[in-house]
Amino acid sequence: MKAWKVLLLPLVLLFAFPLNVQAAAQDPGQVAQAASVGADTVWVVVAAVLVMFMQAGFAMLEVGFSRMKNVGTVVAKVITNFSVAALSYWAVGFALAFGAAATWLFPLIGGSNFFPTFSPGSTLNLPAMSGSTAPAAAKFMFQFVFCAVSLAIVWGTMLERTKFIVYVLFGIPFAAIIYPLISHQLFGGGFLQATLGAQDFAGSTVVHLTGATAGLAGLLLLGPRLGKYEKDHRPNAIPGHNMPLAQLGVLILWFGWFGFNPGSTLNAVNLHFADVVITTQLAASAGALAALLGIYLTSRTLDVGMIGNGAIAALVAITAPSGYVEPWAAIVIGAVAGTIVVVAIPLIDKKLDDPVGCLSAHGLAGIWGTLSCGLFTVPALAKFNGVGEGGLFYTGSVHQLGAQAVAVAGSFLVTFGLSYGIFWLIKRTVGLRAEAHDELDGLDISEHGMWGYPEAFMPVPGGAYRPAGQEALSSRRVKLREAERQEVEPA
Amino acid sequence: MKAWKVLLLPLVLLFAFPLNVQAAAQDPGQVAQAASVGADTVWVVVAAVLVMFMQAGFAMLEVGFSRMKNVGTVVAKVITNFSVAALSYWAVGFALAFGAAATWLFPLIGGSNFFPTFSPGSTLNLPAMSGSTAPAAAKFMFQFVFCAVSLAIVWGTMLERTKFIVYVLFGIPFAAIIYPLISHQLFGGGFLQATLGAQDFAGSTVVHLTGATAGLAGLLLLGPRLGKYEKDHRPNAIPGHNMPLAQLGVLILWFGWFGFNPGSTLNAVNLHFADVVITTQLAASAGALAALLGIYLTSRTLDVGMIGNGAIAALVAITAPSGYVEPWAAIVIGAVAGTIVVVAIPLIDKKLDDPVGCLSAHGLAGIWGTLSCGLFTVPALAKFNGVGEGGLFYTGSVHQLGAQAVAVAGSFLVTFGLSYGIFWLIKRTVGLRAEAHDELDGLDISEHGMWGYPEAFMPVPGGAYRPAGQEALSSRRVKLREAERQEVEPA
Amino acid sequence: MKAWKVLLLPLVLLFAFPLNVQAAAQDPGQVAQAASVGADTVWVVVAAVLVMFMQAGFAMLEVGFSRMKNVGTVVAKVITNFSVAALSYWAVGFALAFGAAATWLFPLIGGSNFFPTFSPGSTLNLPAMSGSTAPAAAKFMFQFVFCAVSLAIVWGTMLERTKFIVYVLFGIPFAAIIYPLISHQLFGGGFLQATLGAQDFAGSTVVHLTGATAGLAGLLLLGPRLGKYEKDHRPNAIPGHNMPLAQLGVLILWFGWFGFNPGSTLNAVNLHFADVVITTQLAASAGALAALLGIYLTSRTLDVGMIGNGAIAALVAITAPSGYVEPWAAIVIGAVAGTIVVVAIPLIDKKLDDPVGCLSAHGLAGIWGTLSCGLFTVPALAKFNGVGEGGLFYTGSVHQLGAQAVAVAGSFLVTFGLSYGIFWLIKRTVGLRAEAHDELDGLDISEHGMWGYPEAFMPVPGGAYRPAGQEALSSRRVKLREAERQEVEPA
Amino acid sequence: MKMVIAIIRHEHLQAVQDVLDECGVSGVTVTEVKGCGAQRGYTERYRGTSVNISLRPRLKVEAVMRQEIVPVVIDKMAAAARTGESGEVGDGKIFVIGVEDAVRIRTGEHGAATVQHQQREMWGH
Amino acid sequence: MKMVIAIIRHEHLQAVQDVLDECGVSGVTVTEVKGCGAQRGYTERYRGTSVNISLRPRLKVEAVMRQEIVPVVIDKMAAAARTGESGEVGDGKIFVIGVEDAVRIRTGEHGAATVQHQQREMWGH
Amino acid sequence: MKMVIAIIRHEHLQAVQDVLDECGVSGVTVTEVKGCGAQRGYTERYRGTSVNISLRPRLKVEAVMRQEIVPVVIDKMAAAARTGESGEVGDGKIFVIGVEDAVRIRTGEHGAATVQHQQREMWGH
Ligand SMILES: Nc1ncnc2c1ncn2[C@@H]1O[C@H](COP(=O)(O)OP(=O)(O)O)[C@@H](O)[C@H]1O
Ligand SMILES: Nc1ncnc2c1ncn2[C@@H]1O[C@H](COP(=O)(O)OP(=O)(O)O)[C@@H](O)[C@H]1O
Ligand SMILES: Nc1ncnc2c1ncn2[C@@H]1O[C@H](COP(=O)(O)OP(=O)(O)O)[C@@H](O)[C@H]1O
Repeated sequence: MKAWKVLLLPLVLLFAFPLNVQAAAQDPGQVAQAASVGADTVWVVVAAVLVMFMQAGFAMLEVGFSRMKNVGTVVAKVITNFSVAALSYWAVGFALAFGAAATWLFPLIGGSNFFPTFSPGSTLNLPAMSGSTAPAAAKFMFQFVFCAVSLAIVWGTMLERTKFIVYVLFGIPFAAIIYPLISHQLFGGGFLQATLGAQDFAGSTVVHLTGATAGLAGLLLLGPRLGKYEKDHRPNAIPGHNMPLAQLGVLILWFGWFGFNPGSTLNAVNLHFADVVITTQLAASAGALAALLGIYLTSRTLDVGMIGNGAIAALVAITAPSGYVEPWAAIVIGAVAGTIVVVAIPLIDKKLDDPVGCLSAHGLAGIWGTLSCGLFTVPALAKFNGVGEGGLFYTGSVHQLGAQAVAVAGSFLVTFGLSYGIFWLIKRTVGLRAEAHDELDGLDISEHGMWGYPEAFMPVPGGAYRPAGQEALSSRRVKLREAERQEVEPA
Repeated sequence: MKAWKVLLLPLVLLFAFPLNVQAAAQDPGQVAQAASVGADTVWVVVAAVLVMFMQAGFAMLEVGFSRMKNVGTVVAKVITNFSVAALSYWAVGFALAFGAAATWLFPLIGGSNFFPTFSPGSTLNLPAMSGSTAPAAAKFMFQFVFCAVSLAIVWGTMLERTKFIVYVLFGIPFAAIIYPLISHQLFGGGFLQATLGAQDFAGSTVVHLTGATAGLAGLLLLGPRLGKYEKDHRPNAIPGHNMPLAQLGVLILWFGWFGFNPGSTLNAVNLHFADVVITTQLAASAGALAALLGIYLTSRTLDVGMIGNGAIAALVAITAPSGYVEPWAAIVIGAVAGTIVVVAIPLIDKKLDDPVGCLSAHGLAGIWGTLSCGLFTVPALAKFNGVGEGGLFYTGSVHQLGAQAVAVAGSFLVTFGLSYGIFWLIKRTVGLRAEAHDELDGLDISEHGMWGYPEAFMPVPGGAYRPAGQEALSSRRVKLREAERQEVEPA
Repeated sequence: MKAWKVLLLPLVLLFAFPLNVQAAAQDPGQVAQAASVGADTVWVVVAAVLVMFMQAGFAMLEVGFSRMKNVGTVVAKVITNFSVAALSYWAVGFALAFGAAATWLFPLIGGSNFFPTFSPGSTLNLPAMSGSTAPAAAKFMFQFVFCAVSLAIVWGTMLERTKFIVYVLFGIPFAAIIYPLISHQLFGGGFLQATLGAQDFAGSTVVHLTGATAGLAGLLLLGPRLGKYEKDHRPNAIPGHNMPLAQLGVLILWFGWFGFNPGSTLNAVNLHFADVVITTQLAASAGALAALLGIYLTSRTLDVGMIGNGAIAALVAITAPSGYVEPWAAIVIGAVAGTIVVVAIPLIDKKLDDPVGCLSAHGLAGIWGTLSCGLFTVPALAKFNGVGEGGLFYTGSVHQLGAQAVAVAGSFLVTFGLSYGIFWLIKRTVGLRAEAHDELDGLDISEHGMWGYPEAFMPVPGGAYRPAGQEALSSRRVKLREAERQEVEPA
Repeated sequence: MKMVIAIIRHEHLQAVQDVLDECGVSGVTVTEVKGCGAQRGYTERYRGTSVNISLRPRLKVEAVMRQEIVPVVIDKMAAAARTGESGEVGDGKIFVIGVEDAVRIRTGEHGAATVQHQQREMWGH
Repeated sequence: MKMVIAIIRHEHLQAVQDVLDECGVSGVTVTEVKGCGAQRGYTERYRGTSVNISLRPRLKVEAVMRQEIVPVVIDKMAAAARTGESGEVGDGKIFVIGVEDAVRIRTGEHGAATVQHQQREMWGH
Repeated sequence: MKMVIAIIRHEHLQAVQDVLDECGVSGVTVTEVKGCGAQRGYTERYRGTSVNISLRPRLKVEAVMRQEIVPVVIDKMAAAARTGESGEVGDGKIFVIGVEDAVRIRTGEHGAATVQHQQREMWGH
């Protein structure tokens, strides 16, 4: 019976261990409290994991909107950026966004819990999230995946011509400083949220506008893809190579958004998250349909990409008001966002080469969504969430709308300034843009050593049935790549 | 310390707000009750979100089973339909399915809560779901995503030749009326469920048979794809272009089904959902293996699509009995479903052009699954779920089997009649079918303005290195599409 | 009002049913306990479902790393194996791994609960999991999906040349016996866990090393793909055909890993799972970046596949220590794992043809991860989890490291021996390897009757516009396949 | 020998192959191509920006055959590849070019014998 | 008639098509090909193992035209397909082969008239 | 000059390229094609419905070279592309057609000099 006892020992220890909230399971109040915290934590963790999966959504969306010669670099970028963001946000970003700080500093920035360590049930001093019972580890994960989404958005404008190193060089300061700054303002108890009362339930501004603004800064310094504009500045359409993957991306993002918005309650037992699910769904649906109708009316085609862009734009727009508005308002907000992309994408395309439509779907829709709180916020929900007041349509006052406008403008300016500066530095030093001939050959083969779809570009290797007696000559064929573009044949 | 206090204010409000179930957090009973409701709600919402993701599964499945020239339209359709369903079901469908109604009317249809609004923790008068503690918003979302799945199933029979507008024109009445009618009967407390005692745990009939029946009605009016049948009526196989995406679709659906069936408990704390997970998994596994064995025995190939169809058919079949049967029965049910598709798909293919095998995998398997409750339902589980009685193998009585047969027949007839009528109207007015030359060219380029895989059909654009001094002549090449098929060159 | 009452009946029954934990909902203690169990169960089920989805991740990863001619067989294999594993594990495997047994036998193997049946809230006699309040059904599902992951890993080494029947023939004993044996040792209360105190939180050894070891055994008997090695033994690179799908696979796996590691707490209310989320994320990030840096330094390319391999290797490595270590240690563990793959993949490639890098990413990284517990385990967490002691860096003792090494060596030897024996038997009887000309043609067309991407290999069928008066001659063209390689034209 | 190169619509491939088969041509090589002829380009819109699509997917069918049968084959092929009775713009072209030698790789033999069925009856014709 | 076969870089396709259009050639057939010429192969690395890539993606442009215009067309095409002023290795080759007959499938008519625009003005030129 | 067109199995490409390289041919253009020859079609089943697959994937290798070397090259190519010692049905065909002119796009120069290595030694041969 010895092994048996040894086996039971852990279980005994499990119940005895002080951190274990089931420890004093005898007292109903404690059990109830632990169950309540457990339910909250399950929700926050599941929501964070859903948001994490949005990385796959961005990957597929961007892959689908790229050309076949550039697909490998897109997925490599997504994984690299997600990783860079995790380490940077853990080391520094989380502390700046949600840490505590002296009273004079806190409206600007937080500053505790750098390189945080977690243990079962541990809470850290996270003033702005103290209303949630979930442990610090769950909160950290939830906030980190938001940061990673914001960083993923940046690159939508810069696909198919950016040097790979730029992703790392910009990703670090973005996740460590820029995003945390904005996040602190509207999620972390900074000036805009706490003093001004600006509402941004899940980050139309914090996450989406911030990402798109950085993308705009990068795009301005980077320029369009080769061949995008004719000599007379007429834009050429450069269709993405794979609509099924792009729309798989849209559906993955939509799926993830049910972590993004409803998870932002950081709470399950107050049940508010269920309402947020509904506003999110209705807005997205209205956005997709508005974009479908809009693109049909303006160009007589049922553009596949635009339907997806409409859904994304509506999801971006509903992000800020999702916890503040009623279903009918969600539909209006979504429909307007869907209309925005139909109008904005072709207009922007005349001047700026934004392959996935990020400036419209995340930038303009993010602005609209943030402002829409000022119109549609239900006073009771403002009170419930404890931020700001009701919107114009309920209160007749433009007060909240003003606060929203200030939040948008402030976030835009800070993000744009910092991002432009960093991209400018990168441009001056290592450079932003791949060589022209590498861009023409495609970044997969030129930066990553192999196409993302090798069989589309070379006869499939393997399977040689070499006739007996014939020497392998192929090793003689190898020439170093460096010599490749040199003059090689004498006249 | 001002900003700090402002920051804390929301938290105070949070605890003070009357809707907040943590409000009187002092009382253990209330905390416990709130935690219990919280756990239930987390489960219902997570399950709904998993079911939502099945849209991506259907998209990939249908993309994989289409030809390359028609992939964009498939994904556009999925997103459009999902959106149409959301607005229609919110406006009307939910009220008809789950709303309250006068006693004489309720066995037929519900009728309250049109255009519902939700607030934190709000419950609505939803008689048939009053056994679940989850708030109305969670229940709405869960029921809506079921409706969306049913609508997604409809089109499996009609791929690659349907006019896009048809998706919208049929989607609205389907989500607003047809599906809610059937759903009310078996989920919403209508005659079949409440009076007859027919069992359909998660919708083999409500969701799958309904979808497939509407698809049959549409298919009969639409006809086969060009080239599907030879003059002598011999069918040509038209293989789907992408088995990896099709099977990714199968795996996403399988994943989503763990929301679909186990979520139908609408309850976490009674723990029944965990059992449903097991029946679902075992049935699906048995179905895939039965289909694999069956197709090998009948055609000596290990058909990739058929393995997936077998898994889907088994998942469809176990949907009705998943909460009523034991593991061994789940295996039997799944294996029979897998066998059904192997036999039925080639037979149906001789007469009806059903590209994804929807009539077999959702229709016949849905019928089988619903009937199987009459054979395998465990009496104790019938009692636990409060619907009907035990099945033939336990009770020796065919009573339940009869109830199941009535439910199947009634649902089929109502759905078929209404769907046929609506498709007939659409055919007479705007038409169901794309032009023959558009079908040959592919719907992507003809209805959506661009191929879903542009680089498979045209040399990749972009990257022009125009030698200096050479004028852009290309604008001269543009001719309007309308003139395209006219005689243009004089002899 | 009759139908109405009938409708309410189920609800009454629901509350009356003895298994229903809400039954005596009046008592706060019971409500609290039920809520707590509900929260735990929701978490375990959700985690299991996330792990289930890893099948899609493996499918996409392996598809992406295969050539276009072999993609259908990969997805067919994944679904088949997942199904085979479910039935085998349900019938036998679970009982061997987690069932009870006599004292003398239990250190070796469990032996109760074959063909288990579940009812709402039922617990079975599962000694090693009695610390978790989740019902037996949830535990079964969680343990089964682990088994399925392990089986999925096996085939990474054997892609593109294995006969399909082998997947079934090896899958059954693997899921029924081999995996359960190892699982019992480290998860199920066997000798290594209970007596030796070896730590393996979520299965670096149990799941990953076991899978990779079986894969090694198979590979040794199978040999490399045709054309992989030149006459002079120089390896040819055979690039996978689709990096976007491969990396979608990586992201799906990463997503699923948040069920894999954090779910292994089998508990939500002790809140430890939230910490495990963080170690998992940080390690994976460090691994991807280390691999990126490593491959750049060694080969001057930013290899797309290697970044993914790095992330996977780090996830594998953190699996064992995820519940035992602090964030900083997770980063170190991940970074080392990322470095391991960079070094090991090209080395192994010189001798062994492992298309997805499974031996490195699951085998070597699994070993490293298991050993790393002996270095980095925090003593308090060892105590919390009730297994083993703190690691070298905290305790200065190599005791735990020794236990870890014994666990690795023992698991490897047992798995290798059994797997080699079974593969050897298969090789001697039905054969392991497809015919050479089938391998050259691709397994899709030769074993499955149709390419996975038909349009890449044949002009797209369908859409014939046969001019009137012309007979269908095509039926005359059909010749049986068997005759195909015979001499057919007279000189 | 001559090589007959036909640019056709996908939906006529089977009919064209049947013609070749009937005429005793030993084999055929088919390539996915993009072409434009009299039908020129047309303008589509991708996310609201116009895009000129000047090339459309076609199949190129190449068959080498003995000179004698060429006139018959190309007329039959043209009939088989025509859309409807009177044809449509975009139906394609057939070109004939000279072939100086042909080798059957399997045996190494040269000449016109390699490009025709010698005993068509074997194939069930 | 002659068939002019040009192997070019993707980015020069539009310019080459414009040349053909300007010269009144009735159509063009484009194929995705892989080629190597003077630029030979180079070595890349896939997951640390070296791989020799000897072929690179190119487009093959085939156009059948009347003999008279061939010299002009090929010089213009070469200019249009050249990278920069002085060309780069890998810019490609143009080959000319004889065509003995051409058929317009739509009408069944034969001969050189089928391979040129007869009224180019119609097309807005 | 002649254009040698070989239809081969994928697995023999490297050997065929080696032959061309050895013989001093300046370049090669490879196309993915589908073909049928003596091996005709065979019947497969897709979800239980039979489907006749008459075409199988092959590579088309085109190389333009000076007339003198053609006989040597095609025999060597045939040997390199043969499966095993005695060949198998489906090994493919080689065709030879005349080429009237060749242009190197980079320089604009014409003629046979453009299609051969002039200093093969440079390439390590
Ligand atoms: N001069 C040509 N050279 C090469 N290919 C051509 C030429 N003319 C037409 N083609 C090919 O034939 C196809 C159909 O030609 P088209 O001119 O549309 O037929 P039609 O003469 O009946 O209008 C084109 O897509 C192109 O691929
Ligand atoms: N002798 C040849 N036969 C067939 N194709 C050739 C030949 N030489 C070159 N090519 C094609 O032309 C393309 C470019 O040729 P290349 O030799 O690189 O140009 P350049 O002579 O300017 O260096 C190659 O990729 C190949 O497809
Ligand atoms: N007459 C032909 N014209 C064009 N291509 C041909 C011809 N005959 C054969 N081919 C090509 O050659 C390939 C192999 O030919 P096949 O007849 O199978 O070789 P074998 O003569 O050794 O049996 C075919 O797939 C086809 O692409």
